[in-house]
Amino acid sequence: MGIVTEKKEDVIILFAGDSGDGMQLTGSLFSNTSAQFGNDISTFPNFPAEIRAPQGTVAGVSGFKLRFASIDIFTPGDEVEVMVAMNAAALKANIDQLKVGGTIIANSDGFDKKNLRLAKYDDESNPLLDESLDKFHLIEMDVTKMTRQALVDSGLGTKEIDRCKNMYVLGFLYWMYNRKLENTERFIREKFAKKPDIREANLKVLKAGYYFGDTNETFTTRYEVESANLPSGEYRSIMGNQGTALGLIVAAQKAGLGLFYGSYPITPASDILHELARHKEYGVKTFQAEDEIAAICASIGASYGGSLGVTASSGPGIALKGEAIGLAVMLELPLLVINVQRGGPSTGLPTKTEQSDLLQAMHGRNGEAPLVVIAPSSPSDCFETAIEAARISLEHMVPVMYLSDGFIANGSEPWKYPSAANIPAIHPRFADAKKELDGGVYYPYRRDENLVRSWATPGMKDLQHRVGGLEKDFETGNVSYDPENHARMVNARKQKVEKIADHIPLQGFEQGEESGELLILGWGSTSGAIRTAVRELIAEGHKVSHAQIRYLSPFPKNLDQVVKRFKHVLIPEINDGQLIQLINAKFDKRATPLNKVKGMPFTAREIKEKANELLSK
Amino acid sequence: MGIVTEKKEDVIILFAGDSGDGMQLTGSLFSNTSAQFGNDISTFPNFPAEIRAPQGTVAGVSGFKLRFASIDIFTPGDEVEVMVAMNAAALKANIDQLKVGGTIIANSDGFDKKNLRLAKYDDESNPLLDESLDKFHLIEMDVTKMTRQALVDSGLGTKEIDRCKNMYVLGFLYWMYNRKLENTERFIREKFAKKPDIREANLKVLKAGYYFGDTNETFTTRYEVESANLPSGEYRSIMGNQGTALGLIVAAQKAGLGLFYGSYPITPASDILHELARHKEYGVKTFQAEDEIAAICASIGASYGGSLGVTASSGPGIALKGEAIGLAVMLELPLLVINVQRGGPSTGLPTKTEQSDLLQAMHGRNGEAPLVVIAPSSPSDCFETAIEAARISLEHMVPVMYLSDGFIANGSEPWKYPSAANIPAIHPRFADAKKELDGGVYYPYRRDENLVRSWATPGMKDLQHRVGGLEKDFETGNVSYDPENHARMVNARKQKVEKIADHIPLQGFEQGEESGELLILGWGSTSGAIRTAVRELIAEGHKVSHAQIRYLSPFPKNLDQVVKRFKHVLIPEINDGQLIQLINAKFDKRATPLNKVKGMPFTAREIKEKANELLSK
Amino acid sequence: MSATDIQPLTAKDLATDQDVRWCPGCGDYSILKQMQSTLAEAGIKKEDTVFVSGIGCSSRFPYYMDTYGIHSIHGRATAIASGLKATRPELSVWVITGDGDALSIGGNHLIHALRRNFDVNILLFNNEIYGLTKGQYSPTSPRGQVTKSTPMGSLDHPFNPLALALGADATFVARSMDRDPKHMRAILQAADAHKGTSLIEVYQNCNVFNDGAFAAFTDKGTKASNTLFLEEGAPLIFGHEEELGIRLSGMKPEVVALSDVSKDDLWIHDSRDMGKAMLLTRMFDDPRKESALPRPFGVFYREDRYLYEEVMQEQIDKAKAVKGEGDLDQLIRGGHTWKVV
Amino acid sequence: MSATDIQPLTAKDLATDQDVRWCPGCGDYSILKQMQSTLAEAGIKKEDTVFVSGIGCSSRFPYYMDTYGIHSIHGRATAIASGLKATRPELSVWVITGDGDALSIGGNHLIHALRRNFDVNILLFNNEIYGLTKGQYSPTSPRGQVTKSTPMGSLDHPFNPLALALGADATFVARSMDRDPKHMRAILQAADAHKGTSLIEVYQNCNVFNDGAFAAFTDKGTKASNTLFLEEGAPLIFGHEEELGIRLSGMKPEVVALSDVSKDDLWIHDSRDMGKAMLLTRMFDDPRKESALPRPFGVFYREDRYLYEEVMQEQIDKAKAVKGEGDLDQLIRGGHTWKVV
Ligand SMILES: Cc1ncc(C[n+]2csc(CCOP(=O)(O)OP(=O)(O)O)c2C)c(N)n1
Ligand SMILES: Cc1ncc(C[n+]2csc(CCOP(=O)(O)OP(=O)(O)O)c2C)c(N)n1
Ligand code: SF4
Ligand code: SF4
Ligand SMILES: [Mg+2]
Ligand SMILES: [Mg+2]
Repeated sequence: MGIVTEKKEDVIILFAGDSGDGMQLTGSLFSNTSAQFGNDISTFPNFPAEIRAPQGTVAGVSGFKLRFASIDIFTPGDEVEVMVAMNAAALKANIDQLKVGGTIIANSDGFDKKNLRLAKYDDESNPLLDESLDKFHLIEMDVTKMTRQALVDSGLGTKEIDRCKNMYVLGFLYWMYNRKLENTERFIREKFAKKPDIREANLKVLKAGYYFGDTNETFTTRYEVESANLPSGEYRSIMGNQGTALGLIVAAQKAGLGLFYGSYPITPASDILHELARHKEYGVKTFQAEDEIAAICASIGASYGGSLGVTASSGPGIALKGEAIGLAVMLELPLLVINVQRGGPSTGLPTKTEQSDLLQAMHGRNGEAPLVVIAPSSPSDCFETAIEAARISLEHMVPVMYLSDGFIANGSEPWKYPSAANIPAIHPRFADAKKELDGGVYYPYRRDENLVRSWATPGMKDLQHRVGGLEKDFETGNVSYDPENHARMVNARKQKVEKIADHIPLQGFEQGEESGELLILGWGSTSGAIRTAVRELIAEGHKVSHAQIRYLSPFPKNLDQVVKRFKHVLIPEINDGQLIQLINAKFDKRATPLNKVKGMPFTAREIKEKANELLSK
Repeated sequence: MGIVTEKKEDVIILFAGDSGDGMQLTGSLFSNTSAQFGNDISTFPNFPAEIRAPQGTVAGVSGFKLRFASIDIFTPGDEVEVMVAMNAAALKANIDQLKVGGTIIANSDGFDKKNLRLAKYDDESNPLLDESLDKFHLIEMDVTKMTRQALVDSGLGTKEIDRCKNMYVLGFLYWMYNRKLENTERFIREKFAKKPDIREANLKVLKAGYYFGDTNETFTTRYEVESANLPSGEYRSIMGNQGTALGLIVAAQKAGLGLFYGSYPITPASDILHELARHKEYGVKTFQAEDEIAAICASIGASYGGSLGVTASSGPGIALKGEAIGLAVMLELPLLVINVQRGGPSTGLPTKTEQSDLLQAMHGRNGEAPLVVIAPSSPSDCFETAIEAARISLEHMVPVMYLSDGFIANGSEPWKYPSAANIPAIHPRFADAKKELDGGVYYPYRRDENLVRSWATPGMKDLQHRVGGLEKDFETGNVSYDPENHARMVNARKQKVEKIADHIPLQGFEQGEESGELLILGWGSTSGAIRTAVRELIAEGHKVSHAQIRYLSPFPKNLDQVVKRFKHVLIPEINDGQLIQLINAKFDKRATPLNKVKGMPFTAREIKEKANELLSK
Repeated sequence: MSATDIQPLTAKDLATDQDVRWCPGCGDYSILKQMQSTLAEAGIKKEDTVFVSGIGCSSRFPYYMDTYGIHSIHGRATAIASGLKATRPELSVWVITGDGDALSIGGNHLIHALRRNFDVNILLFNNEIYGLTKGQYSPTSPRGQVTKSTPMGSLDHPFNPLALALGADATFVARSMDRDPKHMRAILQAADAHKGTSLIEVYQNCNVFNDGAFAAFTDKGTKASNTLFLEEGAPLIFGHEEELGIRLSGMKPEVVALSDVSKDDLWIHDSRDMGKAMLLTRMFDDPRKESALPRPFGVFYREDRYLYEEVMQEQIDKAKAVKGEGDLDQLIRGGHTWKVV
Repeated sequence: MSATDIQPLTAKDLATDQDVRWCPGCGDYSILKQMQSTLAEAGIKKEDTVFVSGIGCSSRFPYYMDTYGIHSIHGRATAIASGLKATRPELSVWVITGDGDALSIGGNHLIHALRRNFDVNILLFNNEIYGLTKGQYSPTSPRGQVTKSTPMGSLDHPFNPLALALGADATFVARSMDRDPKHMRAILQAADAHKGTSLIEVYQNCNVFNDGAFAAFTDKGTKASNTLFLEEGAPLIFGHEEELGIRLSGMKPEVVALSDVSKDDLWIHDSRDMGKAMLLTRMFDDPRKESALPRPFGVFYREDRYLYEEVMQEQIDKAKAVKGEGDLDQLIRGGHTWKVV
């Protein structure tokens, strides 16, 4: 009996199981193999908020969503096509993401009485047995049993044996999607180089899963997802926090400066600290401070000393930095403040994503304290945007707030990475006694044509000076209570930020014409969902365009013109409407909000629906 | 030779001298006498930022501006008519406030070589001798010498004798303005009851100054400022911080609660702490915490315990409270956060006034964290507004941000104080086991028609429950990571604040019609200056109205209608344009900003000029 | 069966309907259990008891106690408890915190709470790691600890939490461990009995991110020789056969064998002697070190000092006695008024 | 005249063009003077010296030193100095702070700075009051102090700053006073010489809001009998005629007359003995008290410990040694790449 191979353009698999089942690893291995093969991919992990919520419970389910395609894609997608459910809780937690007719690969062993009870299935009815899954294609396999069989004479204990379960599922999926095992085999060999028995066990189970597909009569179709025609070049897969970390290291080196990263752990920002701490050979100094205030203050100290000072946090941790950010605004020193946004307010939803700190970034400190706000729009864009943030901060002597979020921070995508040589140098505005001294006196607050003051760091002879948080004289920087001087300084700090608009690109379009029926205007992590929606809308013949704002303060000079040229402007945000307040306050054009505050990213469908509603007006 | 008495409507005197010269006391004594006499008064002290800047220097000058009139007035006024200059620095620091033809009463002894040098008069030219003061009316008197003469045989040392100097000046001014001495004499007797020699000395010098006017031939005119026709009733003079403190005590008692005030000292908020600490007989508990974060957290603890929890700060101290304010938003507990705004950003201008924390109040924390924002508009209005803030917070279980500023906090005015009996009771939303329990279970986050939850405090039997900063279930208040629940709670917290608009007065007008050419829309301490300007504009026949917003979040329901009905809307703010951002973001009407960021309040003239500019359009 | 018809409180009565969400095997479970049984035994009133915590695994504690509770923000529990106790002196207030929550971000509030001496009990779950954020080193992690944020080992010289507490003039300082339920309960009772702020450091195993951090003190094999259990008025004795003791030579503690030294020459524990307490906190050797001194457990120090909430109330009573119950009209009127007719 | 043509640095050279804005008679003037002459003597390089302060009267200090300086925000100077020193180990970094700045809002940063041990010198101007904000009590104000915020007297049990510092594992702890210039300079030199974080508490008179707070220790008449000046290796002797000494009986210091007791039996000062240092910090009696112990001045404790900035750099050097100078392309490429053709 023959096996049909069916072509597919775009597949979404969800690996779901107990935190202990290794679904994150399984998912990333399949991602790498697919990426390597040439598919475009997009992934989105979804951890439980607790470290280890009770085994077998819904709260304990860990999921990894993988989308791979022969077309290019921008998000992990909406409806899942194939779902791996290692136990009952995993099924329960995710079943409503599965599309009708989708496939469930269920580990029957994970549906025993105990698991059903833990998953709180009422009167322990077993979904694998009743009709509740009829509208799906159910594949049951006793992964545990088959894994154990495969390893009977491996000499390993059951605990170790059971840890190989995920490889069985992975192997089977490789068969199902016509994938080669090499990649994963290489990984296993490297990872367990020092543990030959474990290594062999994993390899054996991986193959066992693959052959199970081959040998088992019941599977009559395999699928093939051809390679996408991505632009040719060298690729790697990158997560947002990783991209941010790498960008910071590159920026510091391109500026010829040391990198100092002062931070206090918090989800989801911590991984940037973890990543940077692994790269000390680049001269990176990471400092885990006693709290967020100490973290930013230490970074300010490092900046005063002539390093690229960076601090990062999330949620409540950013709120704590407000006072010190104000100091940095006053000192007019370079400083990067990274906010990996999460669900708020207060402690809120630490592991969920949100874009609700934009207005805090603009106004979250006392007094008139303008700064630069910039936001990356995808995992790989984090790299570029981090460098851009550092460039602005160092060349304009101004603190920059960088707004990432949990979605892109933990998401990953293939990245056609650049060569270091092609990344332009950054030119810090260092003081030079020869130029700066005027009659033997240094004027630390004299400004150049961009209203930027010079950066005199300790050790520079004859440039000794004192800075501080009290209002300062326009030239000498000495404390000044003079009313006119205050007005002048408030204005200078504002103008300095606004002048940066002369040094950033004009607002462009991701897709669509420069004018039309509808502009979908996004910022940050909504880019992928908007892009998918707009692509379809254009395909359907609508005059729709997509612009994604990276520079939120100052806005690109032409933004006013950009919004003017459309009948409707739709602003989707993962918050209750923040960018739209800035747009409505600044421009005469009235925009329409699309808000989602569920700790989850937009689906393309949600955006499309709202767009169609406006288009039909 | 006869002495003419000239009537005046409105006089502005500036008492200026060294921090040590007792000008603040002199000024307030004259104020009390005038108030007592029946004038309308308005005062504005202006201290140096340093505790005691070097004697004799401009930085060390302390000034007290007093305006008293037979018409009703709303500000300390613009140009000074009579200036007392106890030394050269005092003259130098304030001369440009004096109107042409104004009078200078100079203590010649304060213009010796030393004082001239300290005041940095170039090549020590003496302004009393050269022509620089020709356009003013200069009265020189050697106050020191005359004071010493008056006290030759008082048996006091020179140091003590010289401390009486200010009484001499005061006495002379009382003569000049036909004032009785009783009041001040009573004060002196009480103050120095235990120091008979000091008491007698002061009384003697006061009279000496008075008689000096009588006997000295050179003074041919005296002035008379008749009593204003203020509404009849009992009056006292009140400063803004004092009004706030009294309002808090009254509010707590009207709610039948204890008052807990957690605070960390900072200028200009500290005086509220000092005032409250003096009233322990009202059961007030003041707690000087280790920092602003501890202060607000202690107040949150007190609120959870069933007290009216209040915290206050200024400038950078408020920025530090952002995270904890977010917690209060999440806990939905009553809490008052008082911000006596000062010049920013960062440490800024601690002793100067500014309105630049409005947008911080709205957005200065992570996530979607709406709260109530309310602002008093004058020293006496602080009392009422503080009670109103407490009422909203206690009846709607929501944190309220109260935005005062340095100008009204330290300014004073006559206050026709109410009788306690006429202040309505406040009804906290306490839980009641009988009502609340549902099948024996308490649902701490169930809401009433105003979306207000009930307040169950420790000690209430069967209502034990846990609250926290993580997102909570809509009813049980247990931790919930459910996406729909999060959206629901974010919305509920917003709607709860918006519904408060049903429980506050509609926006009214201070002056003018409900529609016309120009609406001048203010908030907080700009009220007096706007009122003066508008009164004159109306008198000049313009269709101008004045509305002062007390409720900044939520806005009064009719605000949209109010702004719509005018051709122009002018928004004067002591900041770089903050209320106007809220108005422009929310309403289609485009308003015109008038901003001043000099650490100084508006003068009526500044507002009038801008208004005329718009009216001539 | 008690004679009265009120059922005596049991540990179960203090549990809530929430599933406990700590990792299987976490030391927190045992601490929760001891707390529930201790309070049940003490026959507390649920409604008069409040648990206040910050953020961290340990700080989830209040959700599992059927009393009033606040799971607040990171590091601020002590500050919140201060305001609560200042206004509600009659309540029994417990603060639950971790080594990061109390000693990193919350360090300042902790030391100020200790000096002020509200009658509050502070339980510091020390697992020498940031658990909730998945394993970064903490202010109590030994130098060189390899964690997510310190792949080459931590650089920080760690705090000695009890030495810090004494330096901050704490009035009750004790140490216990998750693995010794009986001792835990005894210490909880002692802390509860103390009038003033009690600080209890509990060695707690984080079996996911820092497993075995305290094995030397908790494991059967090594416990006896590495730990020293303090008993009031008793000599400092330890060891598998209680064969060893601590003697003070001048100001240096030294280990002696009871075979050569009589018990009367040993250091006698006196928890009211600040000098000795300071030395006890400094018995902080790494147990793996040669000739390491054993680690003390029990009540290191106790002192009677006025309660902040009491003197606060006294001033109010005094003000009322002197000026009389505050009258609002008098307040509003103030000192100086005048009539306009 | 020095042989070289470089003029030796004088105290004047370290002054700035800013008028000093402290109240006439403020103790801060003397401290500024001693600092300027000490640094001039040491022949520092102005451009390699940084003064970092928080907010307070004392924190105005940097404006008056012609070096680099940051007058930062309240309580955070130690944190800022940490970042500066971590990245610029070769600089000489001084922190200027007050009892409110360092011990109230800045308490946490202070204790963490002390345990981490950057090579930074911290000068704590203790005037037992908040000067700049016009006179509220501070964490060092004695209980009962009547101030603007405590008209009926303060309730707080004050910190013992040096005991707190030792509790935080500080490596250098000393005390001096504004009124003893010679001693001040000696202590400044010692702190500067110490490799690690030095904490110097300076008793400073705020003659406007807390005049005479330390009169008992600084006034001619009472100084000798109320103060004890510590000298390394020397017996603890004090009194107008140096007629009194301190002896340790067990762990209790007691005052003895040298007429009855020989110097050899006195407590000999050893600044490396933590136990003794702890007892010294506890010699903290109110001098007005009967039989009060004298208040010690000088270096209480010193310890040699690795510098944070050094081990931080070592890890970087080690990483470079093992992995080689970081190559950006390698960093960007990461572990796993593939080609798309
Ligand atoms: C303001 C703020 N900063 C940081 C965090 C992230 N965070 C939560 S718990 C924690 C530390 C947890 O360690 P510990 O206090 O020892 O508790 P444990 O989890 O080990 O019991 C951190 C850094 C936060 N929630 N809020
Ligand atoms: C965040 C913040 N909180 C409060 C203040 C107000 N403030 C300035 S200095 C100070 C305390 C000053 O006392 P201390 O540190 O002892 O210095 P001193 O003036 O006595 O030298 C306070 C509370 C501030 N500037 N910033
Ligand atoms: S992470 Fe550690 S401390 Fe947290 S629950 Fe798990 S085992 Fe316990
Ligand atoms: S207030 Fe006190 S500390 Fe401040 S400058 Fe004046 S005397 Fe010195
Ligand atoms: Mg911990
Ligand atoms: Mg002080």
